[in-house]
Order: sequence, then structure tokens, then C-alpha cells
Amino acid sequence: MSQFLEMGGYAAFVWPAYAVTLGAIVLNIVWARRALARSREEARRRLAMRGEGA
Amino acid sequence: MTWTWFHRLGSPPYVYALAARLTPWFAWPAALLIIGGLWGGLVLAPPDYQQGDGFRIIYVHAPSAWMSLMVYTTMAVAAAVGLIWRIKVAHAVAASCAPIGASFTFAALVTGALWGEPMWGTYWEWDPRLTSELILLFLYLGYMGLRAGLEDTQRADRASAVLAVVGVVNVPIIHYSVTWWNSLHQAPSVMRLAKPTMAASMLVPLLLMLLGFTLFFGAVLLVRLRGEVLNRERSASWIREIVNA
Amino acid sequence: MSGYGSPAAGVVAQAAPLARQATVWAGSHQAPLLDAARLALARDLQLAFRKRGQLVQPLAFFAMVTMLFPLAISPELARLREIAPGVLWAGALLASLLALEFLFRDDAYDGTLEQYALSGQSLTWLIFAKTAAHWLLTGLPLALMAPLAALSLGVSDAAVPGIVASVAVGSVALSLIGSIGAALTLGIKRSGALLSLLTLPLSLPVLIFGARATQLAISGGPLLAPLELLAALAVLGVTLAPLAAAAAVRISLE
Amino acid sequence: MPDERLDVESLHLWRGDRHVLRGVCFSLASGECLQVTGPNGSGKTSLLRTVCGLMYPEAGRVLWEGRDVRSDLRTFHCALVYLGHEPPLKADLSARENLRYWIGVRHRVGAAALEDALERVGASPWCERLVRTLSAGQRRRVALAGLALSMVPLWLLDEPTTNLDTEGQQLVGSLIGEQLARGGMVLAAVHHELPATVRDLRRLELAA
Repeated sequence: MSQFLEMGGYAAFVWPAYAVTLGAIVLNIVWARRALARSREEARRRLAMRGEGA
Repeated sequence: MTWTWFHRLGSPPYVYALAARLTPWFAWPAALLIIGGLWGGLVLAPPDYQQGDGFRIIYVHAPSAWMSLMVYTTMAVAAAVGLIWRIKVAHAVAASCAPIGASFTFAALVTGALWGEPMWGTYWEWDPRLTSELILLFLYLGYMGLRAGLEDTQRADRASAVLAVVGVVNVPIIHYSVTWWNSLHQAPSVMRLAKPTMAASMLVPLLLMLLGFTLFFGAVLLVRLRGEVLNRERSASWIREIVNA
Repeated sequence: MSGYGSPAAGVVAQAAPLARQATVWAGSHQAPLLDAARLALARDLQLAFRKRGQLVQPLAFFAMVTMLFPLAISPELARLREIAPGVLWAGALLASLLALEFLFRDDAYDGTLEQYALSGQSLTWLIFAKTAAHWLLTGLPLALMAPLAALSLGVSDAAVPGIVASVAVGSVALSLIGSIGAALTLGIKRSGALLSLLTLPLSLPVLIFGARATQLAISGGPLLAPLELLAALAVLGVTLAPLAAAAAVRISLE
Repeated sequence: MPDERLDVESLHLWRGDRHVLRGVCFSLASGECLQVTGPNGSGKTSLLRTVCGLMYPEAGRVLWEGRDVRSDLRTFHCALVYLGHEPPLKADLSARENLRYWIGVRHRVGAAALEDALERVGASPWCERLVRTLSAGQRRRVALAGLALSMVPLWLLDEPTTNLDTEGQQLVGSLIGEQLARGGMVLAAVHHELPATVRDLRRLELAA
């Protein structure tokens, strides 16, 4: 296992590279969900505003 | 007959529902493929005879670089469709693409630099591929900056669409010029992707990752697309159902 | 956006005689496209000469940038000569960027762009005329001033024709690329930084080929190849950039 | 199609979150003037800009001589002149130079016609002065001279009488009258009523 983690001496480069990429994947998921939630919230707010105005 | 599906793709409620339904069909295969690719790339594939285990960065670098270009192309095509036929949904697709593409371009740059240090002895080499990638990041940032600067969504859609199309015309020119410039100043780069002799045990995980990332893009795009479609709708009654659901 | 044929006589002239022989609408005197474009060019030139102060600014900026390098690096002419192409092109790029912000801004404010868009003329051509004026007022003076800057960096005078040619041709492409960015950022307050962010990446090929041509001019090498590539970029810009800029201007008027 | 004719069919326009034009319909035939009224923000300017093709309506059509103007905007633009809130003048050019460039881009302008137009709006005494030195009313008059110079069938005027004195407002009235007599048509968005001298006036009221 520790041999696997060492990556033949390249651990300092391989693991950060994987971390950054997987980080990008996770962030994309989080951001996308948050953006959708925000858009729903915004839509709800607009509907409410129009409801009061009418 | 054949055109009805195309017209329905211009209808926001249909697209919203379709995107919601399709998301898992992209997300789960993407997850499986990426996990499989990681397993294959990190464990099963043998070390490279020259680069040792350092070459394993390829399994994250190459898919990220692929994403950066593929997403930009998708964005430009969607933008052009929106610009020409005035289809709001197409603009929503283009707007959804930019943050995804920018994040993977960033990842491609960082992984490229991390690969460069053991291979070239320096994090940053003015290698044509990395340089083009950096410029691509600026193109994404410019696109998002323009969108942020224009308050009116409709104007932001159309202006940024022009920019995306201009950018996609320029990308090959930029890449060519950077390659040309690079060939003047230094010996051909050491880094070689996709060697023809690449063993199957090395190649298959790479293909899995490429496909997995592409499907992942599809899944994220569909989630973002729903939000962008909502942003562009104003009074339709279907929004009420969605929001209250 | 401009795919129509020449507006020629306009439909009015065809329709009017049937109903009212007496009324001759101006549609029948529609100005030829080239006259309109020439007028748009002349207007911008005349306006620029009314405000000479603004005309000098990019040039002064260019001179300043060139001066920074000897002060920041070293006064040794041998070293300066080596970096001269980079200095000249970075300076020219930034100087032309500086002037871009004003390319459409005043016209957008006072309604001139609106009138252009509604003139019945090809907006693409009018925008092209404006960009041509912009080049005459910034690109060309920069090209003429570049040798002075180069000489101050220890470049021999044999390189002057090559430098003038490369900056002159390259700045055509820069003005055209910049016109797109300037049109896209219309209506955005404090658009300077954004304009640079949009324009600089697209200008990169011009910088690369231009600096290479200048370098070859300085070292006495054959500079035809990069110069041709620059000219190719300029031609591509002439054909495509006004279309994109006109589309962007229309969008800004919506 | 013997006559010039403008038909506007149920225009719907959204600005951001606001439904500005809600199915506006009207038509204009030769010799007719339509006065568009309504409170601030009711979409008068938007209506003019949509009719002339600057803004793109979400639904509805604008027909010129029975054809959708979107199929050939340039021909339509050759037939109209649009005068916005602000006179489209350059502060650093004189009144005369402004007119020459502005109208000259559209069609050839003879020197005599130019002087006539300046005379007509009472601008002859100060037509050499830079526009930046002119008052708002004088600028408006220069814009009116442009209107008089451009012999086109359709005038789209946004608040044409703003900043004008009584005499200037009469001038607007008589210019419109002449245009109608020629068989032209006028669509004017106004806050203050057009001068009573304009006959054949129809009204369109936009709700807030």
C-alpha cells in the first residue's frame, strides 16, 4: 500500500494532480447544484413579487 | 416529423423536464467510468519505461485538456445557434458551459505543470500546448467577465455569443501561431501524448477517463441548464409548478 | 448581418410613383455605399483633429513604455537590442488598446451608432470605416514612431523599414480585433480591464508574428515569412472583424 | 402595393423582467399621424425602437408595405428616419457639419438643400458654431433640420418638442403637416400633446 502511495518517487506530483482534477469534479457538482438552487430561489422570488403586484 | 424533436428542444418546459430526466443517465455512467479509469490508471497500468509512475498524471491531464477544448467548442456551437435562430435554450446551454470549461482548463494547466516538473525539471515550460491552454483559460475568463458585465440577460447572451464565435475562430490561429513561435525558440517538446505504441493496459484506462469526463460534462451541463432556463423564463405558469414542487 | 444586396433605389422609389407622381422620396437618392463609408471615415478624422490632445496620448504612452525598459533593466544597448522587439510590440499592443475604449463610446452616447444602424447602409461597412479611421489615428502613427523607439534601444537604422512595415501591418489586425472587443463592451461602465481581457488573448498571434518580423528586421534576417503571416491575419481581420463588430454594435442597441 | 403602409401586429416586448409592450397593434397609411402617449415607463420609446427594428420583439410583426420588415431591414431603414430622445449630434462639430455627415451617410445632400433646411429651422445665424456651444433647444432645431432634409415616408419621433419654445413647437407642427401633405406618415411618442396645427391626428395610449 505504501508502495502504491509513493508512486515510484513521483508522489509529490501525481497525487496533487489527481487531487486538483477530482477537486474540479467535486466543485463542478457543488457549483452546478448551487446555481440551480439559486435560480429556483430567484424564480420563486419573482413569482411572489408578481403575485403581490397583481 | 423529424423536425418535431428539434422544435421541442426550443421549448423551455420540455427542455427543463428532459434535462432533469436525463441527468442520472449521464451522471451514473460517468461515475462508473471515472472510477474504473482511476482504478485502471493508478493500479492496473504498468509504470512507463521512461517516466515511471509519473506518467500516470496523463489520466487526469489529458481528459482535462480534452474537456477544455470540447466544452469551448460546444459553447461556441450553442452560442452560434442561439445567435442565428434566436433560441433562448441554446444561449442557456452556452452560458452553462463556461464555468465548467474554465474549471477544467485550470485543472489541465495545474496537472500539466505538475507533470512538467519531473519531466522537464521545471513547473512551467513555454510549451505550445500549455501556452495555448493558458490562453484558452483567458478566453473563458473573458467570456465570463463579459457576461458578468452586462446586466440584461438577453444582451449578455447575444454579446457573449458573438465573443464565443470569434474565440472559436481564433483558437486554431492562436494554437498555430504558438506552435510556430515555439518551434523557433526551442527543441521539440519532450512530452508526447498518446504514443502509437501505448500498451492496451495503459490506453484503456485513458479512454475510460475521456469518456467518463465527457459524460460528466453532460451531467453538469444538464443541471446548470435547468437553472439557466429558469433564469430566462419570466411568467410561464410551468415555473410555478416547478418552484412549488 | 449585412448579407443584403446593395440597397440601390430602395423600395420606396418603386412604390411611390404609382400613387403619387409628385412625391419623390429620398430613397431614390440613397448614397452609394462607398460615399457613406468615406463620410463616416471623414467624420471621425475631423473629430479627432478637433481634439488633438487625445490623439497624442497613445503615442506618449508608447514612448513612456519604451523608456521604462532601459530604466528597469539596464542601459546597455547590447541587451536592449535583444529585447527591443518585445518592448516595441508590447508597447504598441498596449498603446492601441488604450485608444480602443474611445472607438465607439462617444458614438454610442450621442446616438450616432443608432443612426448608422438605421441609415439603410451596411452597418458592417460603416463600422469598417470607423475602424479604418482608428487605425489611421493610432496604428499608423505608432508605426511611424516605432523606429524612433527602436533607435533609442540601440537598433541600427538598417532595420527601420522592416520595423515600420511590421508595425503598420500588424496594427491593422490589432485595430480590427480591438473593434470587436470595443463593440462588445459598449454600455459597460469601467470597461477598460474587461476590454483588455477580451482583446489581448485574441491579439496574441499578431504579437507573435509581429515581434518575430521585427526581430528579423533587427538581425537582418529574411522577414518576409512573418510579414506575410501578419498580412494574412490582417486580411482575415478585414473580412471577418467588421461583421462581428457590427453584430456586437446592433446587440448593444437592443 | 400602391401605397406606403405600416402595419404593426400585436407586438410583445420584454425588458428584463418587465412586459413592456403587451400586444400593441396599429397601422398607419399615407398621410396619417399617430401620436403615442402614456406615462413614463409605459414603453413609448421601446415601441418606436421596436418598430424601427433596433429592438427585437418576442412576438408580433412589423409590416412595411405588407412585408415583414425583418426580411429586408435595409430597405425599410431607407424609408424611415428615427429621431431619439437626444439629437444625434457631435459636440465637436458645427451644426452644419453635423447635418452634412448625419444625413449624407443616408443620401446625397445638396448644398442648397442644406442651407434651406437650416434656414427653415432658424439655424442659419448660428449654424457655424460648434454644437457644444448650442442650447438644448437649438440642438433640437438642428435635429429638426435633419428631419426636413431626409425625404423619407416614415418619421419616427421620440418627444420631438422637448426643449423647444412655442415657436419651435409650431415648427414641429408645420414640419409634420408638410410630411403628411406629401403623403408621408408620422409616428410620434409624446409626453406633451403635439401642436394643434397637426390635423388627422390619431392617438394610441399605452398603459403603464
